[in-house]
Amino acid sequence: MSKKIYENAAHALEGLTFDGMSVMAGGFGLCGIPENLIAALRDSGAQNITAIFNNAGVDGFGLGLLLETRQIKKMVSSYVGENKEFERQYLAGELELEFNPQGTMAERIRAGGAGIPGFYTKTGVGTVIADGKPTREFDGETYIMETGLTCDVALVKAWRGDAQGNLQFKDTARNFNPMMATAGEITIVEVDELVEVGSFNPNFIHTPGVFVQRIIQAKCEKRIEKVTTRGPRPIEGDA
Amino acid sequence: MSKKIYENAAHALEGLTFDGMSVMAGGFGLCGIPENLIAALRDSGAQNITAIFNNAGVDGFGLGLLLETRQIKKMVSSYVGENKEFERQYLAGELELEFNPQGTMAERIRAGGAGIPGFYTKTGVGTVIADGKPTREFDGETYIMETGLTCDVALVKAWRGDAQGNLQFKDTARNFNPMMATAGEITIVEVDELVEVGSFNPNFIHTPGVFVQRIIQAKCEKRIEKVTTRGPRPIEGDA
Amino acid sequence: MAWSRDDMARRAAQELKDGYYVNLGIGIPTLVANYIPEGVDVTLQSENGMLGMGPFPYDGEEDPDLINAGKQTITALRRSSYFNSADSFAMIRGGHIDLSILGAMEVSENGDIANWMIPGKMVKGMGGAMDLVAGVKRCLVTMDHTNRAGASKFLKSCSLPLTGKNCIAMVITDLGVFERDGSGQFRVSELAPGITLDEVRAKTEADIDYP
Amino acid sequence: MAWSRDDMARRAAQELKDGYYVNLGIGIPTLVANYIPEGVDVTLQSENGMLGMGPFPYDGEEDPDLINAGKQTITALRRSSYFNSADSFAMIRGGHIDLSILGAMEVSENGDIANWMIPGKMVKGMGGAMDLVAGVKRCLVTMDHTNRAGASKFLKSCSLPLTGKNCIAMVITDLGVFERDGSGQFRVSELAPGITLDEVRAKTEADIDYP
Repeated sequence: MSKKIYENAAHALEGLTFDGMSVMAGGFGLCGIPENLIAALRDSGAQNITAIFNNAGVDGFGLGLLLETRQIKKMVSSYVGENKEFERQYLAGELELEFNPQGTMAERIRAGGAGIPGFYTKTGVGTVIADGKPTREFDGETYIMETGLTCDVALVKAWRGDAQGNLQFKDTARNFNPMMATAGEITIVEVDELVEVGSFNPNFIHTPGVFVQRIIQAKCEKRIEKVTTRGPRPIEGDA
Repeated sequence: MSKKIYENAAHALEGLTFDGMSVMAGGFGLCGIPENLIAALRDSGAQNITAIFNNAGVDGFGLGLLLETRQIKKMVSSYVGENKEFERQYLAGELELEFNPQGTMAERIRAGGAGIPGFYTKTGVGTVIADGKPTREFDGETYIMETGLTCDVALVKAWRGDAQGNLQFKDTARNFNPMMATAGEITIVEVDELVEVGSFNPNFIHTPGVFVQRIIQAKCEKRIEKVTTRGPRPIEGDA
Repeated sequence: MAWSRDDMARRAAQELKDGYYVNLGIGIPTLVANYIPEGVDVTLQSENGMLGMGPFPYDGEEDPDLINAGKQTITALRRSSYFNSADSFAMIRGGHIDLSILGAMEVSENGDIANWMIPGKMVKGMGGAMDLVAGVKRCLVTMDHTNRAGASKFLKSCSLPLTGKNCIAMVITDLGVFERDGSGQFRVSELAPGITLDEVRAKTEADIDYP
Repeated sequence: MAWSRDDMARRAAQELKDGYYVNLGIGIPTLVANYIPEGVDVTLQSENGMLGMGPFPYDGEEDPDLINAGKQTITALRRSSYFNSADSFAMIRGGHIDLSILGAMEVSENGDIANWMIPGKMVKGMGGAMDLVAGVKRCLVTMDHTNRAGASKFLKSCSLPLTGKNCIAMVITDLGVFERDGSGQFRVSELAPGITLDEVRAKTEADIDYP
C-alpha cells in the first residue's frame, strides 16, 4: 500500500490535470494551504479551472499563483478580500465568482463527500444568497436549499500522514482540509511529516486513509498574513 | 467551570426528566452505552419517553431496563433484534416503533445538532422507508428527504472528559455518542475517567465542551454481547 | 456438487482487488475475510465506526469497547482508524467503499434485494443494510439459491419488503455465479462443479441469460 | 461625550455571562475580549475552527498554523479544542454559541443587518457573517451611530445588501445602547455620558422607542 506515496507534487498531479477541471484546495487565508500542490497545479498549465477555495490567497502566493497566470475561470469562495489581482480580474469581468457563506461552503463540501446532494439551512435567508434557491418551511420557519459540492481533484494540506493515507491536522490549519479530502474524485495530500503506519493512535486519526489516493511529504513556507503579538514575553518572575 | 461536574447519575438528571420527554442515548448494541445514566433515567420514573437509541439493548440490561418498566412510548432505532421484551411489547401494540436506516439515523442526529432541518439521501429510495417522504431529483436521480433530529436530553458515554466538557471516545464505543452530544437541548455525559483540564491535546478532542452541560465519572459494567475469539494466544516462538 | 458456505465465500473473495476498501455483512460474507487472495491488500470497514478491522481477539483478550457491526469482539491493525457513525455512513453513502458483500433473503432479476424484514414475523430492523446497498460502489450477494422449502430466492421480483432497488451487481449462490452485464440482465457466468444449467433453470424464477 | 471604541467594547462586555460561549467579530468586537468582567468565565469561539481562543502570542512565538478568523496569530489555552470548518459552523448554525458581537455598516429597526458588501465597490465576501447572524442565539452589534458623512447607520430599512434579517437583538453605538423588547422594537436603554435624547433622535433614522 505504499502505492499511495509519490515523490513530489509534480508527480502526484501527473495524469490528473486537464482544462476545465474542478479543484478544491484546503486552507483558511494562508493557514493550512497545500502550497506545493498549488504551485504544481500552476506548472501543469491546466486552464479554465473551477477553483473551490475559501479564500483567494494573496498576490503572488497561495492561490494568488493561479490567478496571476489566469488559469482560473471561476472561483467558489466565502471571502476574497486579500488579493488585488483577484479584484482586477473580477472587475474586468475575466473571472466568475460564486460567493458562499463560509459555513454553507463547508457544509456543501462535507455533503458532497457524504453522498448528500442537498440540505436546508437558514443561513442567507432573506439575502442575495437565497436568490433562485429552492426554499422549504420547517416548523413555520423558512430555509433555503443548498447543494453538495464535489470536485475532480482535491488538494489537501495535513500535518502528518502515513502510507495508508491516514491523516492528522494541526491546530487551525485543519479548517476545510478534512471535508475536501472526502469530496475529491481524487484526493492528493501534502504533509509536513510522513510517518510509519502504526504511529497513529487509531482514535485520533482525523482523515481515514480511504479518502486519500496520493500523498507527498513536502516543505511548506507557511507565510503568516497578519503577525499579531502582545509584545515581548515577560522576564521569568515578572507578572 | 467545574459547574458542569455532577456527583452521580441521579444528580446529573435532576430537574431534567419529565413525562413525554425525548431522550437520545449513545451506543451500538451494548458497546458505548451510558449505563449509569440509563439506570438513573429508569429510576426517575419519567413515562411516555420517546427513545432515540440505535438498538433496544438486551433483556434486563442497557435500554432493556426502560422497556421492562414500560417507560418508553416510542422507539426510533435501526435494529432491535436483540431484545425479546421489545418484541413482546411491539407485537402487543404497546410500543410505537420508527425504523431508520442506521446511516440515515446517524445523519439525522448530526443534522439536528448542526441546525440542518432536512437533507436528501438515496438510502431507502424504493423501499418502505421512502413512504410519505418528499422526494427530489438531483442529476436525474431520485433522493428522499430526511429531517434533522433533536431531543430534550442526550445521554452520552465517553472514555475521558474534563471539567470543561471536552470529551474523547474509545474505539468503536464512539459510534452515535458524538452526534447525540450535539443534538440534546441538554447533554449529560458519563465518562470512564475525569481528567484535568489541559490533559488533552487540543487537536484530539472529539467533542468540544460547548456541547456538554453536565458530566459524571462512573464505573460501567460493559457487558459483551457476542464474545468471539480465535482461540488461545500462541506461545511465544510458535507461528 | 453444490458449493458449501466456505466455497461461496472463497469465490466471493476472488472479487477483491488490491487496495480495495470492503464492507462484509453477517453470515457467509464474514467468512470471505478468511479467503483474501495472497498479494491482495484489502481494508475492511465496519459500519459501526472502524476502518482496518483485524481478526477476532485471542481468548481472554476481548475488549468490550471494540466490536464489529455484528457485535462480535474484534481487534485493530496498525492501519486502523475509528470514527463516529455519521462519518462512517458518510464514507458509505458517499461512495468511498469499493465493495460490499451481503447476504439476502431474495434478489430479483433487476438487481433489487430484500434482506431485512418478513412481514407478520418479528421485524428486527435494517441496521446499515439500506445505506450499504444505496452507497457502496459495487454490491455482491452471497446466498443459497433456494430456501428450505426448495423455492427459488432468485426471483422475477422480490416478494419481501426491499432493502434497495437495482443495486446488486453479482449473486453468488451454492449453484454458481450470476453477473449482470451492460444491459442490466444477470447471466450465468460460472457453475459450481457438477451443477448443470438445467438444474439452475429449474431452481431459478428470475429471467436470466443462459449461455 | 460620545463613547470611544473602547467604551463601546467595555459596554458590550457587560452582556457576557458566566459560562458563555462567544464569537467576536473583527474591529470593535475584538476589543471586547479585553473587558471581560471579573468572575465571568467566557470561552471564545473562532469560526475557522477553535474553541477557547487565547491571547495574541509573545513576540517571536507566532505559529503560522494557529490563527483566528481575522487571520491574526493567536495562542491556545488549557481548555482549547480544534475542529474542522464543517464542525465549527455546525456549532454556530446549530445554536450552540450563546452570543455573537459583530460590526455593521447598517442596522434596521426590524433587526436586519448589512455588513458584507457595498455594490459597485469591491466585494470581499461575507465570510462567516451570514452563518453567525443566522445561527447564534443572540447577536449584538457595535458600530458608530453615523457614517463619516454624518448620516445615520441605524435605519428604517437597510440600503445595502443584507447579511441577515431580523437577527440583531441589541445595538451599541457611540451614543448609547439600543435594545429590542418583546414587541420587537428597539428602545433607548442607555445613553453615553452627556448624550441627549434629542441628539439620538437627530442622528437616528430608525423608528425606535424613546423613554
